[in-house]
Amino acid sequence: MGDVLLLLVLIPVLAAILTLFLPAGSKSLIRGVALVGTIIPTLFAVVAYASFGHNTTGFQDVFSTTWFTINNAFSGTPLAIQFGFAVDGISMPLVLLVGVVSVLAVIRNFAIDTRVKAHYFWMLLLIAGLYGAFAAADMFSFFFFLEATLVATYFLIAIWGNERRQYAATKFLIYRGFASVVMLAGLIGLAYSFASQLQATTISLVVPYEPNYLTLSLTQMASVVGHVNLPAATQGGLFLVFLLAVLIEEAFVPFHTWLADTHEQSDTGTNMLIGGVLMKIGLYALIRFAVTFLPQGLHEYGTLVAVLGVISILYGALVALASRDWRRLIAFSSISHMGLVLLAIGSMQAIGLQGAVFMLVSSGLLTALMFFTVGAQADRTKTFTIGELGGLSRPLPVLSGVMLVAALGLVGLPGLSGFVSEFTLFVGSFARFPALSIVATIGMILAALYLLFAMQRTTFGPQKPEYAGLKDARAIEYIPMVVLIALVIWIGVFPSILGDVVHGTVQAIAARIGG
Amino acid sequence: MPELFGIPITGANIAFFVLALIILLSGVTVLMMDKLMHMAVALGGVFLGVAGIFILLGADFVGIVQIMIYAGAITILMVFALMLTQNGDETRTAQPHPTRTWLTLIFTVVFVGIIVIVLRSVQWPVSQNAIEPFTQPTVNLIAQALYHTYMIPFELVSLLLTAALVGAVLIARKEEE
Amino acid sequence: MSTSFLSFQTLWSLMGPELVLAIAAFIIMLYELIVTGDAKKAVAPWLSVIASIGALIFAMSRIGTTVTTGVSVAVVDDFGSIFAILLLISTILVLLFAIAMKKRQSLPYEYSYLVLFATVGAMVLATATDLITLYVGLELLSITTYVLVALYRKSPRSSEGGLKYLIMGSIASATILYGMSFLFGISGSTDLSTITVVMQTSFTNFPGLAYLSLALIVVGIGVKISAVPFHLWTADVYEGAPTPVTAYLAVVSKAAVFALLIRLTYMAFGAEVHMWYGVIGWIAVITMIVGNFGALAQKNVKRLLAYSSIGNAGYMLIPFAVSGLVKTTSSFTQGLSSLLFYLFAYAFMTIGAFAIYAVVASHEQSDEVDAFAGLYKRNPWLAGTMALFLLALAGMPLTGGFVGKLMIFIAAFNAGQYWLGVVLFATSVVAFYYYFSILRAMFMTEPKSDSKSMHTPAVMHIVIVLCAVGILWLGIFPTTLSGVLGNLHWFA
Amino acid sequence: MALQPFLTLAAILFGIGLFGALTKRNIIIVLISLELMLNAANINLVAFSHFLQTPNIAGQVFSLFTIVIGAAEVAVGLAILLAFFRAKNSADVKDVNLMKW
Repeated sequence: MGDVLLLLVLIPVLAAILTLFLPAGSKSLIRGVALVGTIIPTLFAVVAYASFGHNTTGFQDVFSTTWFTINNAFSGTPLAIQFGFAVDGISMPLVLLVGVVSVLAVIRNFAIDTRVKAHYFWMLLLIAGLYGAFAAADMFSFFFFLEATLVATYFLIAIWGNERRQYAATKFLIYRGFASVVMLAGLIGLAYSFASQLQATTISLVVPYEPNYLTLSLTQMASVVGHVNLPAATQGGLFLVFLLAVLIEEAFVPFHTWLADTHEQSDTGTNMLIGGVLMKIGLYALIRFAVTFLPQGLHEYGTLVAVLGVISILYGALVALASRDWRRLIAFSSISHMGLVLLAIGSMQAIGLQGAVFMLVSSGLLTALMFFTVGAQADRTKTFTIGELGGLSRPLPVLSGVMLVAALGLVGLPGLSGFVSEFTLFVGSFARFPALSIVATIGMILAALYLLFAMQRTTFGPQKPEYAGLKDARAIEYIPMVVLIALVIWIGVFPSILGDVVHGTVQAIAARIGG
Repeated sequence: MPELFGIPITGANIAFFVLALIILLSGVTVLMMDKLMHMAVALGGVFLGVAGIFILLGADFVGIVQIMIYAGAITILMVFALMLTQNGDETRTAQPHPTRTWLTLIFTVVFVGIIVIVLRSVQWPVSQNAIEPFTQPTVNLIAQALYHTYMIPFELVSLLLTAALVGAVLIARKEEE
Repeated sequence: MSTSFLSFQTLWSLMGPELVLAIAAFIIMLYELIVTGDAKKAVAPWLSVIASIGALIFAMSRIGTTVTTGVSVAVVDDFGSIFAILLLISTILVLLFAIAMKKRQSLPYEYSYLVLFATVGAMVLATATDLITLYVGLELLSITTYVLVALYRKSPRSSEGGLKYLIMGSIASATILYGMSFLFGISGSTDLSTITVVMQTSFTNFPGLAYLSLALIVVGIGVKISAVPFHLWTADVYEGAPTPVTAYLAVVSKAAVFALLIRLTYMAFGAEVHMWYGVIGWIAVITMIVGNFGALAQKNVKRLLAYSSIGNAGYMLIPFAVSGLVKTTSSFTQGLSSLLFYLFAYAFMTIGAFAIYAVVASHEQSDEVDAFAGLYKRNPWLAGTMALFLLALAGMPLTGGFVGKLMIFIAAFNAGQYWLGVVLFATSVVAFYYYFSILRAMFMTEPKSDSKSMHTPAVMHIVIVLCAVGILWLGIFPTTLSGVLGNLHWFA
Repeated sequence: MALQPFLTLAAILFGIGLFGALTKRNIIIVLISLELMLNAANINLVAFSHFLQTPNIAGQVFSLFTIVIGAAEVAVGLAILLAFFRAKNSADVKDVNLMKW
């Protein structure tokens, strides 16, 4: 089954290469190739989900191949650089998330008519990178796909964005570039500390491990993680390195300025991918590397993580309240929601971590839906400015209704995925940080405030005359809306479809961090 | 033996101080003089003084080569170049930037000072009084070294001279239109 | 002294590839005297290409062989051979590049043997183990490149670049020579293996003198590889020189002087490497920072690439700074491997980038970044390959530039110098800014002139293809090179 | 006679040459300064050759190489200067300022 994950990455790449050989004029053909190139991986992701073994807590569907080796990298032993893919309870939902959002973003961007060939080339590469980053079972592979998303997103913003696209693209590149570098330093540092500790202990002989100590493979590291206890100082230092990387990567306060610019300048499909999927990688990495391998680091800095989370929750909510542009509002709302995930990680509870994964998926779906509806509105009204909109519920009842569902989801209405996420997450965080959690709930109240306020200004109120003749959602626009709403409700009503997958892995991690 | 400031007055020592004085004064003069002819004389002085030092050190062949190449060829070449490229007798047409000059001066003085301090701190493992260290004439020794040990660099120098010669001609020749 | 004269056989076994080049250079000179007319202008450069390929095959066949007998001024060892291969590959690419220059900007054909002379000097720097030979080799390389920089006689910029390069280069050479004279004074020999033995104790006997000598040599070499703060000449000289010569300076000269740096300092001062690696580390850091930040301000692509090459010199100093640190052979080997790997990648991406720059600049009559505006529309092939070279310089995965940086990064971590590795990648992110500014011009702006096609000489396509294949090959199948490097027995 | 005075003389001469090479605007004087630096190194080499515990002719040989190379350097320098002079009608370093130093 391991090859399924390889195909997730390979098919979009092959489709991207295929588009290069198609004539630039045959736009429909290119769009078709892009759609097929994203639907097939999605089906494979569903296959992987369907066959996901609920009884094992570790990695499944392992695929691994050595790319090249660096000789004498550690104590005379070589380092094998691998392409490794695998899924566990944390990455499986996020791989599915990529599958869903990527298809919908590709469909949405059928509307783009300039340089279609190049657009889908970069978009397919971005999708491959996103799959790769979440399915990676090797630290090098993870970094590799992270860099791929960096370049692809840069081009998507810089070519198809709005007026200040060059500025936004460069800002995106520099911030995320620095985040990747810090992340790489953390990954290699983790591998080296792991290797020296492994060398110091003698258990390497009893585990099925390559004779070389230094490895970047998560599956290999996971097989001995129980025997390797890194010194507390090392764990703390590395944890801070990862935390810094994630703060930049996820646009948390004080590195928050780039995300709003990015979203404001990008086209809708790209925004769906960035807001829906790309912005989840950082927190995923925090759980995957820092929480899993540096439990003592988390113990030491858990409170710091939670406090930083709460700061971002409140700051994001307040700035969202003051935003005049829908895209900036969603950006800050997303920062605010990701702050909740930080809070949950800081709490070190199994249930909190489960909530964190739920929140990543739920926020991904809802953010994508939000960007889609806002974009669809702006296609018609030619503006994203909240103040210029008004009374859209009459000409655009379907779009307005969908938008309301998305907003309610983000607010945390029971029955939708947001509620399940926030609820489980808070259950975890209250156990360790009651006071901080209460402060964090203020952020949720603010979310209700800014979302419903903006909704009210946009959809209700007197209908502006220039918006009278607008046409409501076209057939093709129903696909993303129906799919996303269906999933949001499905998760909200039957949380076990995700919970069963997540549960085992999260329990195992929580047992390690002793939460 | 008579002494001056603790230094024995021998022929060699007197010769050294005279030569050193000539070299350093001429060296400074080269950089400071305005008049072309003064500069040319000073330049010759430096090169001849260095040749004298070589001979004082028993390196008579190197001294003679120094006189032929530097005091002879290069000084003449430089003077010709100066005359060809200068309208009149003045060599100093523009003042360099004063701040930069002063900074460089301070830097150079510190640099030389450090070297001198380091040199004075060293106990040299040298044969102190070997006035004539080599038993054979230096020409023989040099020839032997050149044709045995240093054959490869000797051949490389011939490449270097060819390259420099061809290059100089190539760049300096007039355009053939 | 009962040694016999140097036999041709000894010379051949010791310096075969150099000899091939030197003899070829003289043959081409003779050919040029005999043949008249335009034919020689077309043929002479190809003769040097053939000679270089011959020398390259010869050098490749010597990998794994060690010759130390005969005269002791040079050795054949894998260190010398792998550098010879690097230098010869780069020389071949530069020669093809020069052949492909358009009529108006073609170099006087004499470059074809001058380059060979310079490359002989460069190769000597990697093989010689004697102060005099090293100095002569250095000056053979330097003086010939002064001439090459000034080769556009009609252009005052070219002459000016040549003058600047000559002045800075000569100051550097004199400083290195002065440092070497102290080394000779301490050890009483010009032979590096003798010096190695003597210097084991000299650091305790004459610490001041040993460090003085080291400092002078490192400063002189620092000027030659344009390490900060001795880099001020670089942008001017690179800008003034004919573009193929710029590529030669950036790749061949730099690599050769790195060979000198490693051989000389490790043999003479290696005993106390843990005392001075820190200074080299700091030089590496400021070189990376100044080079990459300096490039941000440049509008002229040649100057931009010049600053980029300064930053790259900083990257390459990292393995030098750390490889002697962990006192095991294996980590030393890994450091050298990473340096050589990066140098190979650097050669391909730098020569490739300069080649495309030359095409675009001569077509647009402009050196500015704007000359690249809308290149994707006018010539997607050039735009695509340029993007490849820039992404490689920026250190993106799947290119040799990334693998090289990763290997240097690993070398720094292996030696426990994490901060050097972090600065390496952090300054690479700064470099994104200016590399992507060219990408932006190529892909995201509309072409200025409406001229549709951009004619590229066929030979230039060969250069570009070779560089592109090289950089991709190193990025996708790095083991083909790193495996070879890992199995080398570096020093005889 | 002792070694140190010779080395000190060489150091000062090197300093004079370095100062001239870095500050003088007339290129010919800069070239002369470079030669002064080379001469200083030569004094070192010859002095060491003389005073070493086991005197070694290699120092003198080295200085011969240096002298020859120095001459070649001057020749190339003057040739480039001549080319520059043709293009700009000046031999003054202040005209060597097309580009920022």
